[in-house]
Amino acid sequence: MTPAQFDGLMPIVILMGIAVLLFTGGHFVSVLLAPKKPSLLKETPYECGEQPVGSAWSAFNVRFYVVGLIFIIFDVESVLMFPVASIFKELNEAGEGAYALIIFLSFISVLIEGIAYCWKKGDLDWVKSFQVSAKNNK
Amino acid sequence: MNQTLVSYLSQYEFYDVLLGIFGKNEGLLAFVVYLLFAGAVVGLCATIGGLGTYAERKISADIQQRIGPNRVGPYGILQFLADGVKMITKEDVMPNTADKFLFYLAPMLALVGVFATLAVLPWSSGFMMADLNVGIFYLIAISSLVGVSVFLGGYASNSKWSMLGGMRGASQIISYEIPVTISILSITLLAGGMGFGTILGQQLGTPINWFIFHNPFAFIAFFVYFIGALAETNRAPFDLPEAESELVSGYHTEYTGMRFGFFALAEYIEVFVVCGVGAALFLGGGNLPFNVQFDIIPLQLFQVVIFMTKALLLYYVVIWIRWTFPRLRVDQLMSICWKYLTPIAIFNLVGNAVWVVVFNGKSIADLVFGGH
Amino acid sequence: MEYTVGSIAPIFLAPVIAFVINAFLGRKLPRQGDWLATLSIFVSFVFSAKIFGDFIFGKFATDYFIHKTFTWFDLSYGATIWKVDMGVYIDNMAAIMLLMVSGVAFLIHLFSTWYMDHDEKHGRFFVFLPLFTSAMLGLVLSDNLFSLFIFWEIMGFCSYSLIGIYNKKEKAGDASLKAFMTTRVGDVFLLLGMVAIWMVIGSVSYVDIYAAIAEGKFAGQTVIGISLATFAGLCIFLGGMGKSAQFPLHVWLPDAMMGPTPGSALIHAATMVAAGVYLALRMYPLMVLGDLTWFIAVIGAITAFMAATIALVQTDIKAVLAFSTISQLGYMMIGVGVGSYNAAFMHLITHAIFKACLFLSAGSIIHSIHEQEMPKMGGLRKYLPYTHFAMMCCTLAIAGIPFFSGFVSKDRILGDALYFGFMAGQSPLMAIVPILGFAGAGLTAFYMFRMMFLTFYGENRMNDHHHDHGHGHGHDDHHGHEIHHEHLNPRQNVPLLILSVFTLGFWFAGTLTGQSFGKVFGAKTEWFKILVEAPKVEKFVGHPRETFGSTDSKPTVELEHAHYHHQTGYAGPNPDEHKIHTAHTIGAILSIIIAFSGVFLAYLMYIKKSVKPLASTFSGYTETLKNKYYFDNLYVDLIIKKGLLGFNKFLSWFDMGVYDRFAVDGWASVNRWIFKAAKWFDNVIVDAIGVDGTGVAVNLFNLVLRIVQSGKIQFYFVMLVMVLASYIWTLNI
Amino acid sequence: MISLISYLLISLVLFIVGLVVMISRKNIVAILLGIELILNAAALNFVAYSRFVTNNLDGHIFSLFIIVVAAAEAAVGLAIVIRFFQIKETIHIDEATQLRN
Amino acid sequence: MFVQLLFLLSAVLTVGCAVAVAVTKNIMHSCIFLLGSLIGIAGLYATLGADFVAVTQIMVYVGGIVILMLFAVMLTGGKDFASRAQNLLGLAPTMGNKWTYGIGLFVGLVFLLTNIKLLSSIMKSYPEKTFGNEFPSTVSQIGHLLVKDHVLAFELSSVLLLGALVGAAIIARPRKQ
Repeated sequence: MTPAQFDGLMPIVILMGIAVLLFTGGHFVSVLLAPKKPSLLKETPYECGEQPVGSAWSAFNVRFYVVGLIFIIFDVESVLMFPVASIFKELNEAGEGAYALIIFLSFISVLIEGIAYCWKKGDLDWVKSFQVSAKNNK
Repeated sequence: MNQTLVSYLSQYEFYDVLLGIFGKNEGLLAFVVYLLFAGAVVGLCATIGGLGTYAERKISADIQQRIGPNRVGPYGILQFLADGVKMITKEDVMPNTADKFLFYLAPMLALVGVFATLAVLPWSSGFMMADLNVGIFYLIAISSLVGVSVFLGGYASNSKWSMLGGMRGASQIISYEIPVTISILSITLLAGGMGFGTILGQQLGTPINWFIFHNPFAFIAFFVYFIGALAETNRAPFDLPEAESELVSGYHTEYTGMRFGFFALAEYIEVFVVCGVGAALFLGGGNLPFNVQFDIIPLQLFQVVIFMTKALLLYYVVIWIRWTFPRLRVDQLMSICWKYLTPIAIFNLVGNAVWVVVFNGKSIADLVFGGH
Repeated sequence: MEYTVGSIAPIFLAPVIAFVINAFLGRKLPRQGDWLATLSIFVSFVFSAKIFGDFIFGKFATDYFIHKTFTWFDLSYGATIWKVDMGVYIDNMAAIMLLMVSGVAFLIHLFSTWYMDHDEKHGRFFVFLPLFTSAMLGLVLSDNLFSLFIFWEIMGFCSYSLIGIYNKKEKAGDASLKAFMTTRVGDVFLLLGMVAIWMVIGSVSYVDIYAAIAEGKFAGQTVIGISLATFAGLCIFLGGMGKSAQFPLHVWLPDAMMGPTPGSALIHAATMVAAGVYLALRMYPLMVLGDLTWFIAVIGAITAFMAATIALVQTDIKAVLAFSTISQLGYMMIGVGVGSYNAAFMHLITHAIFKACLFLSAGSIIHSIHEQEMPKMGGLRKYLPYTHFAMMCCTLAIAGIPFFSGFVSKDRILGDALYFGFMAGQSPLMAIVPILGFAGAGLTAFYMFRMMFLTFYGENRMNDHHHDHGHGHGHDDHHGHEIHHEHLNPRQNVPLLILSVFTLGFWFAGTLTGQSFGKVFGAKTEWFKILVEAPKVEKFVGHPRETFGSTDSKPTVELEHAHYHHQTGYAGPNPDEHKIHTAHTIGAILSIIIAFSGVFLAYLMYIKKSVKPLASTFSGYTETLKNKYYFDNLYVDLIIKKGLLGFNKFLSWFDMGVYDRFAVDGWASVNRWIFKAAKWFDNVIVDAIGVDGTGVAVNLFNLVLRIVQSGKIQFYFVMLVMVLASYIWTLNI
Repeated sequence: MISLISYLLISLVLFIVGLVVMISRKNIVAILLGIELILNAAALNFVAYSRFVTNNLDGHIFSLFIIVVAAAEAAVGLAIVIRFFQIKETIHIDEATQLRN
Repeated sequence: MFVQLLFLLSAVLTVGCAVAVAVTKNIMHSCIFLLGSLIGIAGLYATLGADFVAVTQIMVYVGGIVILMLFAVMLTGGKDFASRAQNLLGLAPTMGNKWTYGIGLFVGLVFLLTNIKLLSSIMKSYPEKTFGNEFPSTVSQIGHLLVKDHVLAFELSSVLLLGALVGAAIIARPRKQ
């Protein structure tokens, strides 16, 4: 990349800037135009008409975290696979297809191992772990 | 970086004229060109997003044998403008227990994440703002901002419904990112690059050269991608984060007025973007169905039309699915992602890799008709 | 000779492969894969033997070495070199060491297949044993401190795992933790020394360090006010002290006997504990440059003597062997310190062989009779004839009886120590090195024969005690009287017998006597002396590197006789030649006399029973010894904030320790008087005066410890940054 | 205008801020945030050096692996935090002073 | 010109958000500022021509780590959140006080001085280089490096991630009583 070629990154910044401007602009317009008549009832979180009890910011089920955990591992693995996948064809044309395939498959096999483990241990079953944790909470 | 909008335009004479007007300041001209084009794209997308709401109502009405919006403008087509005006003039209510900072920030993050993806969307072979080397990868990455914004929207409201919706939404979005990413990985592998230019360059010509018909695995990969994309954009039947019957309205229960509008806008644009990406990756994007030796601006516009047609067809399918299929349960949602889509996607990836090595990168069409 | 890495790599890789297979599939293999581990070590042995043959039997010159490197990472910039090369470095010493390690490891694996049979931890044992062996072989092969450190830590981990292999026993867990933590103290210093060297010369490769020494790159470099060579040498030696169980850090080795006996034989007797000595030998030029040799000698002497005294009163057969190991390691360190380079290395080898054999014999006994307390043995000679034979050979060797290997090596060390202490113009205080050395030698003969006599001779006492066991192996249902006569079992006895053959001195000395007459091998008779010598650092200046994959084709030169020299190990006439000769003669005579008198005393006490065992005479002192000089208590108490008591005991030991070399020689009356004086000193002076002062000191120390050991992680962050910053500021990078 | 030193200074600031966060915060999650900042500072240095000094892409590889390790570290670290919270009902770092119990 | 602008923007975003991470009282806000800082770093990578690393940064951190951290905050929020919610203006109990900040700043200062010393000595021996004019695509080069030079690290990283997955899943998994 020559410095001029960095200009290709310009649209990203411009679009992000447009997004921010649009948001603040729209917000500004709405402040100008919209009525402002606050009342306690309006400012209460909607809970189907009931008075909210306590804050919503309380400890959640660990289930969500386990999903996030599996996700991040797979995410990182796919990130590492991207450059290899990009040159896979090139390697194949250079006659190193078998080597690349072995590298690639051995990497994927570990990925499969991870999903197999989580599957076997029930981390992928939403309901089961809810039941387990419900027991846990008692 | 293979090509940018500016580098594409600079092969025409009128660009030099423009350069003269701007006093040979290439950077400034590039900025102006990008700004204009980005404005146009954003306007187009906002219109598409607005029309999306209209189309959604109209199509749902069709499916349910109703009439749908028909008061504002011919066939009610200006309904979205009326909705927009309503949103701007609506009172902006924020719960008093909310986290104000994050409450403001969440829709903005969604908007930023979605708008930033537009930078690499291939409208045509020339009209892409930036054909980054990491194009599709960049698109996946930056759109994950939406997941954060969904979570934050739910969190900042400090309402139980919102919170549940936000947690569900975030975990759904990140979960379905995996099969989508791995399907895209398959295409990267077939195309030998991540840039949209590279990917589209492999699918020139007749539909038989599209990647969806490249090999059986790619064919499956398209459906994995499409289902995953539905879930990633919180579309039905994966719209659990905003399931009305369970969670009132999910993570944007407490959002009103303009901020709700931005959430909705971001969502509709994102649906269009994933449809466009699906069209570009699997369905040949804006490629002309015939070979032409010359390149003129009208031809590019024709490509844009082709691209839009494909993307909007997919968009139609998305809406169609919404009004056809019932919503999933949370456990079904997770098991579809992790027990069906992800293994299938990995299987596709392995299959594609083996295919590339065994058949030396040739597609079925090449094998049958002896191309390349 | 044409050497490629291909003919070297299997030495290291074969056990690694066995480890991987056993670790993952061991349970599914027949016999849990023990045959695989043994086979893999045999492969290593075959390849090592080839290298050994090439190196030793004259194909290469005395200072030939194979050195192949590849760059692991390179942070050099400009003219500053900062890189780490990995590679293989084999010289004569490494070749000998390789053969010893792989050979002993093979025999121990073979023995273990018998010993660990039907043990619940059979499979796991054969996971860690090949891993350990590969790490040890890798350590010997490595050409730099960095990979040495990696293997060093792998060995530490294996040691930890094998000590704690019976993880149901709480004591085993504690012992493994203790071993790990104690050696860690040394390891930290080793790392520090390594970093210090790396900072200055930009490489931790042996050859680069040698070249830097020769070029004088260390001159003028200082760290916190002391010269860099001293600092780095000291740190590296402290690392070796941790691993080789030298004086203040020796406490882990006795506890390490909780593991299975063959594991102890391999790790805690033959190889791993010798790694510290090996490191000191490799870094010998640095030690000389840093003027640390006297320190090494003193530490070695203290260790040798102290461990020997403790071994006097131990009743557990493995404990006796453990302390004798510490003691012998002390001798090796004396050897390094007094400049007896090849004798120290020879002692490493001979000790590895006979101590492995001793441990295996002890394992054979323990496995046969399910008992390891010596007072409950006796008269086993007729039940276990082969074990008795092997163990007797080894005992003769370790005791320093002529014609056996221990005599050859230890005598040389002691001779040099004598020269070092009295004739080399060192400080008169250095006289304690030979004095403690010779005293320890006598004690060694005594306690080893005490062990032999208690175990194999006299009447069988097993039936007297069969109520209170507690030292069994978990399966103590059949006990005592059920021992059968031993038959020649290829897996039980053959390793012992093979090892016992190599306890003969002439294998190493080339002569029957270890002296300069009675040559066996003709011109190359003193092969050990010829082949093993301190590195001549000048040779390494500008030495060209060979890439890792290259074929090694240096010209092979005829063997030449190296001269046996002091302190520097460089060739050239030594003006003190005749003095050394005198010292050696005196040393030989002295050590023969001392050894035989030790044996004789043991005979009097335990066979004839004409002399009462000294334990009853010096009950107080015996108590101290039985508690191993309260070292464990000292460390434990300091750490758990009850330091006062331990410190007091430590002081009492300190007072008595000066005198206790008289304890064995029968100078009872004198000793008793002094002992009383010491006791008086202990009671009156220490308790009345010392307690207050030391109490305050200990409390202060505790205060610091309490703050440091708070467990608050953020405090650790702060400490980390501060130490890093201080390191950078003091080193003035 | 943009040179190696400017990147180094940014990474230095990041590192110091991360250090301050690590030391002064008492919330374990906040400490993990500090660690992320520090890791990023290191990764930025690698890429900057690979651009301005070594002129090859090894620095990129290094920072890729730093990101990989950071992900693994965050996953395990946060899992520990969650388990700790379930046991102790707090995520105050000073409660975490014992290896056992 | 644009590069400089992008650099400035990213640098300001990075440093500003990092400082905000340090001074914000609310852990959720800290996480979001961390997000900003990480995006800024991605921008810095982009100015260095490291497009793949930049996108990876966004992908892993924004899409993964930050969301994981937000989840973790939610999962551990209960008690501390409750006290914070009642006292929006006061210091949250776990976010440190002036003593801890004092120590932190002091250590930071020590580190700063140490680093300035190091930097000055490093900078002495480096000739300042200018931007190279050509910087070809990093993706294919990184791909080649990953399958050739760093193939062991590549494969081992998958094992590391598997280990992290298994370990963290075991730790975090809901337990049966």
